[in-house]
Amino acid sequence: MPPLPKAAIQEQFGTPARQKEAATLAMWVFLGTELLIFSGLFVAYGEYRYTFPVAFQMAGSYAEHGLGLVLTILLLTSSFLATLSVLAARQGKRLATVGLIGLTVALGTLFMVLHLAEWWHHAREGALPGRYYHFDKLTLPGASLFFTLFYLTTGLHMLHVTIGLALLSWSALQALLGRITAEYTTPVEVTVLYWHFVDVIWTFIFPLYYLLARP
Amino acid sequence: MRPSPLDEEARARPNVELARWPDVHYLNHETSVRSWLFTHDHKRIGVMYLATVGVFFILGGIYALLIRIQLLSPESRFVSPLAYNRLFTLHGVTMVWLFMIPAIPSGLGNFLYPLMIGAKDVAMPRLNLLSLWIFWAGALLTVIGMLWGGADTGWTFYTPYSTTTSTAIVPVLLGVFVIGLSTIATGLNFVVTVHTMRTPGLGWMRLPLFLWAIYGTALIQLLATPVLGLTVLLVSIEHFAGIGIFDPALGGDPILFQHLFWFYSHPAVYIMVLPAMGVISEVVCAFSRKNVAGYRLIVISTVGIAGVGFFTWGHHMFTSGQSIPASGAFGILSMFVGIFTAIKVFTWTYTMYRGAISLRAPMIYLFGFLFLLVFGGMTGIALATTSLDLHWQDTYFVVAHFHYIMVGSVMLAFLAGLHYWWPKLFGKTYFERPATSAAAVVGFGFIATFTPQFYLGNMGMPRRYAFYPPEFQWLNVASTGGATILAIGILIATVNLLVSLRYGAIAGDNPWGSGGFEWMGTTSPPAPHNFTAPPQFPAQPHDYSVAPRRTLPRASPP
Amino acid sequence: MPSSLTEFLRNFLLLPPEGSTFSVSADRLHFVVILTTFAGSFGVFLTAAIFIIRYRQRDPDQTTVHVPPSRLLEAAYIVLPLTLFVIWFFIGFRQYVYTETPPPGAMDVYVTAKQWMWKFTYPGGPNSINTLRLPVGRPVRLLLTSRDVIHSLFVPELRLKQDVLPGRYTQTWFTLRMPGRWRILCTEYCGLLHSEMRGELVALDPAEYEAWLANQRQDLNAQRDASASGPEQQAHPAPSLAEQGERIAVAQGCLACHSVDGSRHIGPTWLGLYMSRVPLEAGAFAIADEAYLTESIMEPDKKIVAHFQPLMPSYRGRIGAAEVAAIVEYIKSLRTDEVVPGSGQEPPHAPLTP
Amino acid sequence: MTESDQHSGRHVGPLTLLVVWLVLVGDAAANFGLFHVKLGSLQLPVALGLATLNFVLLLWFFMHLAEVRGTRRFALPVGVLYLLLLLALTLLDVTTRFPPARPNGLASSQPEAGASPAGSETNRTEPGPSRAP
Repeated sequence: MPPLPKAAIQEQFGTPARQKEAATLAMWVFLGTELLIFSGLFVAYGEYRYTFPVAFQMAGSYAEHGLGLVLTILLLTSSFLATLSVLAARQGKRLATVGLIGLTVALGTLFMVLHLAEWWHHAREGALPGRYYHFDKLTLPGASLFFTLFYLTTGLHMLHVTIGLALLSWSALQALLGRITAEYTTPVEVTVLYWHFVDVIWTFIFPLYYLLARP
Repeated sequence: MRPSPLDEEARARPNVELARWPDVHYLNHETSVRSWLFTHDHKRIGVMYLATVGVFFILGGIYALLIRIQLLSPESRFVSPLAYNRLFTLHGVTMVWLFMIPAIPSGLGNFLYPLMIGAKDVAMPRLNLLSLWIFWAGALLTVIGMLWGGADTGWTFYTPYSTTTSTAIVPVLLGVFVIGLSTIATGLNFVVTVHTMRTPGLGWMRLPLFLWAIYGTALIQLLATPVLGLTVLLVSIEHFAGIGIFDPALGGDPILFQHLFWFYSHPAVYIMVLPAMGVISEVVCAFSRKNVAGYRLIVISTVGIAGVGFFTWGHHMFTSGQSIPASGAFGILSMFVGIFTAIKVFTWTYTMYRGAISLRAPMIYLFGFLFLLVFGGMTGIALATTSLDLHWQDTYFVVAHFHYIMVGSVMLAFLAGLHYWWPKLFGKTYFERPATSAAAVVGFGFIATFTPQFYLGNMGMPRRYAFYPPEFQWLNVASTGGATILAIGILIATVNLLVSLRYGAIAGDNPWGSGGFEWMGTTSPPAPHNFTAPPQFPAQPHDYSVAPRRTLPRASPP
Repeated sequence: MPSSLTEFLRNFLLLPPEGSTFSVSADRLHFVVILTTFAGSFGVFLTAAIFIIRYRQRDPDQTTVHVPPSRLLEAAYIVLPLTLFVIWFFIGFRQYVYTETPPPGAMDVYVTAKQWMWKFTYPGGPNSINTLRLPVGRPVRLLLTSRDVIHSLFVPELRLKQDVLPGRYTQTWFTLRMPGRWRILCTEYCGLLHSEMRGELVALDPAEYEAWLANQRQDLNAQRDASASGPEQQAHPAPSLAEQGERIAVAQGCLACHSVDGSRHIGPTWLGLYMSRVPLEAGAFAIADEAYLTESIMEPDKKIVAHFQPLMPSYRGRIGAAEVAAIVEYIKSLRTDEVVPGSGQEPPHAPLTP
Repeated sequence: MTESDQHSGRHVGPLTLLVVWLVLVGDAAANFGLFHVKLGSLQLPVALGLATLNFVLLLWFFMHLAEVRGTRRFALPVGVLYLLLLLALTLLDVTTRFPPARPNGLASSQPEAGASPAGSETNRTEPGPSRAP
């Protein structure tokens, strides 16, 4: 086995396999925790959709359905490229790894831009959360809650996207600097796991917030 | 050196040796402030946690005494109603998030669990240090927020009061959020460490029970804390921006807040109590010199509490307007979680059977703990009996109940653990006489403080009352009297421990002759990297079929 | 349980007098549970104490053998407490369902809480602040709502409490068993003067209660006479909530669209509307209870009655909870015989008119 | 120790990933397409069902759950389980409350709920056809 990069093994670990196991386990457990951060918003969605079924469906009908599909495909594709980057890293293909992560970051950034444009569009129409709500096409009680939850959920999701982009850029840098080898891929694997999680959350945001038709 | 009786005893017994002070240990190998603040050593981090929670415990106790002084008379003007409301919020927030949640897992746990699994450190030492810093930041934010403008909502932050109050609640909520991040980091570290860092051959069913308790706690921390984090953020946003998520005027549901809050805060009780139970499992074995009766049952009940404890949160909401079927579901689930605690209590008691019990200070704390846990736990079952809760909900009965089960058991177990592991932490033994008397005074004082409150609850005195009808006065006076005794007991115990740091006898590696893994293979205080060679642990922790190696404490300075 | 024993236990546990029928049954369970608690905790404590003395350490290096408890013992200490707990749960839950489910025909009192006072509204008038007078021996349902934050109504003698929520209603009910004057306490922390938010429940003999009610209505009447300016204004009988509702309905223009004589107008008629089965669009039905009526005032577009146009504006923010309650009471009073559901049965929530 | 053999399971190759990616995109598109078909009360379950399919595919192939062993395999599913239980128990309360005890007070009871104000039937239908346009 070629020598590992400096600082790759920390002294408390006996073997690199152990260390990699610990790192990926930590990320998996952390993702379980992250999921529960979103849980409150999903529960609120469940309750308020039950309580205001008409308002929610009416409000949902003003969502950007088509854009929702585009955003979904963007994230799915970026996830696909991210997985390929892991395969490339495991085979020690440095440039392929960097390039694939770069593409992932590009798609993620496009996602953010489009998503923020959508926010801007809703905000201009007055579909703002809570007491700022003045969307005159829809005055049913409960409609403002739909948009409150929309901003909160997608906002929290966007925060995760931002963190994911930062992590991906960092691991691309690591790969570029040659700190990622076929034997030591942990940074790439772990950040890509995180990036998939962003996609996992979006998988449910898409039908809940973009696929609501008028009753 | 002339031979002392100690020397003779050490010579007479094959497994006994005189205490020695290690030349290099984790306290003296580096001494600069920087070496403490930037350490990756789990032991130093644990000690810093202990010091921090110790300070907050004393602060929280002072707030409690101020509350008790206010309640000495029905229309007391000792503090204003606003100040009183802030005071009990301060007391609750400090005790829950700054003392009870971190005390045993982050303090004692951090110090001990790598020792117990034979590891050099935790899996992610930098994250461990980061969690301590985050905890300090959160604690600072909370304390500043409380002192500067101070929230007056109680530690439960019920909406819509919390979203409309004019006091500065946002810093406190954010402080709690930040502390939550620290809790998650600690829990993550524990889980990963137990999974990946056990010394070769140390299987799951050989782990010391304290470790199992910490592991269960970590699981709860990981699954519950994020929900609290989101909820307090939502309340903060609601408070300054009015997004309507819990605001009835905008269609929001205040009961939803209660669901989310108790989804964290009920398991949070187990975050506090499970580690306490872990300490007790260790202490009862060490001072009865017995293997625990029913290791498997304790493990099952630990995991059971961690798993089922989540789904009982609605028993805090029987009177809140929650639906009847939901109350029924939460009621029956609460009964099932009660059984896990019962299993533990019976197992500990049975462990003493045919043991060799020495009545040291930790053991006296343990007896207080047993009484408080059983009485507090059974009153918990009583409170979960839906129809009875209609009378007791939000009265002093509830206050007394959760002080018994949560505060009392955590405090006594924490003190028991602190005394038991004090030699391991600092290499010194505390003074036995004052420690045992302090233990007795603390136990008695605690019962004297909170038993009158059970009666107050039966009479119908609601909690969070700055003024109260005069017929409740005599019991309130009794309770304040008890609190004074309790404070004296804690003072004696604290002074004793602190004085022993300088004047205590050198403990040696294993002054108790304990069969716990943490006493084997390390010196007291432990070496900077714990083990010089991979430790050889016995097949089971707490095996007293042969006497474990024991050191005789001796008085000479190091 | 013999009554002398229950009396002793009640005094021993410092429980207040048993003011309601529910409190009697709740106390029985209370005694059993608490006595078991005492027995359990002292049992464990004493067993431990006996073990300390019997098995005290004789040598610091004493060895012991591992004594695992037998399977039977282990099973016993799982099954026995669990059985107890589950039995308590079922008894307690039965009582809970009982006390959360008001009987039909219970007398309704509306409770409005705000920081830091209680307001009680009797459907037939009058209102009162902080004092709730109720007759002994008659089921009473409280319909509670709050105008600001969460409060909780607690009367220790009734062994009952119910949170009072803003923007929605909760309910509880009880039957008083003896006359008395008892404290009403707020038990959900509600801010600065939470501890001062106290009221009084005055349990009266039915005759006394009726006399008080009549007296109150006369007073109200007299007040209104005194304030009446027009000479043509006659002394009405008591201005019940329904009558207030009628005046509000006129003032708000409700009657421009809704008739009270059964004729079809822009909106559905109010005559016989209460508790009737209202056909909605697409073949669904709604029962026109208080909930539906209030909803239709606040959010008229939510459930449109079949063959009517969604024209009515929302009254959210234009009228308060008290006015809505009054209008609902007015609609309740517009009854025809044939629409009362459950023939031969007392209609639920009959307004309290003598 | 089984947890150490990271790659003892099957390896997922790039070709498989490509196929999975196509299925994922197709699934999302199908969800989008079905949304234009009026499914009424089936709309939510169908949409969530398709989303769950995507979730499982993402987890199993992209996140390499097929490859990992031991605890890592359970971490996220446990999170999902607790989320579902939180959701289920909260909704148990919300859907069975005394109707006026829902947000907006008396204003939001369901049509069938009026039969008895204390009624707590669980079989209330979701978005009924009975509402205003």
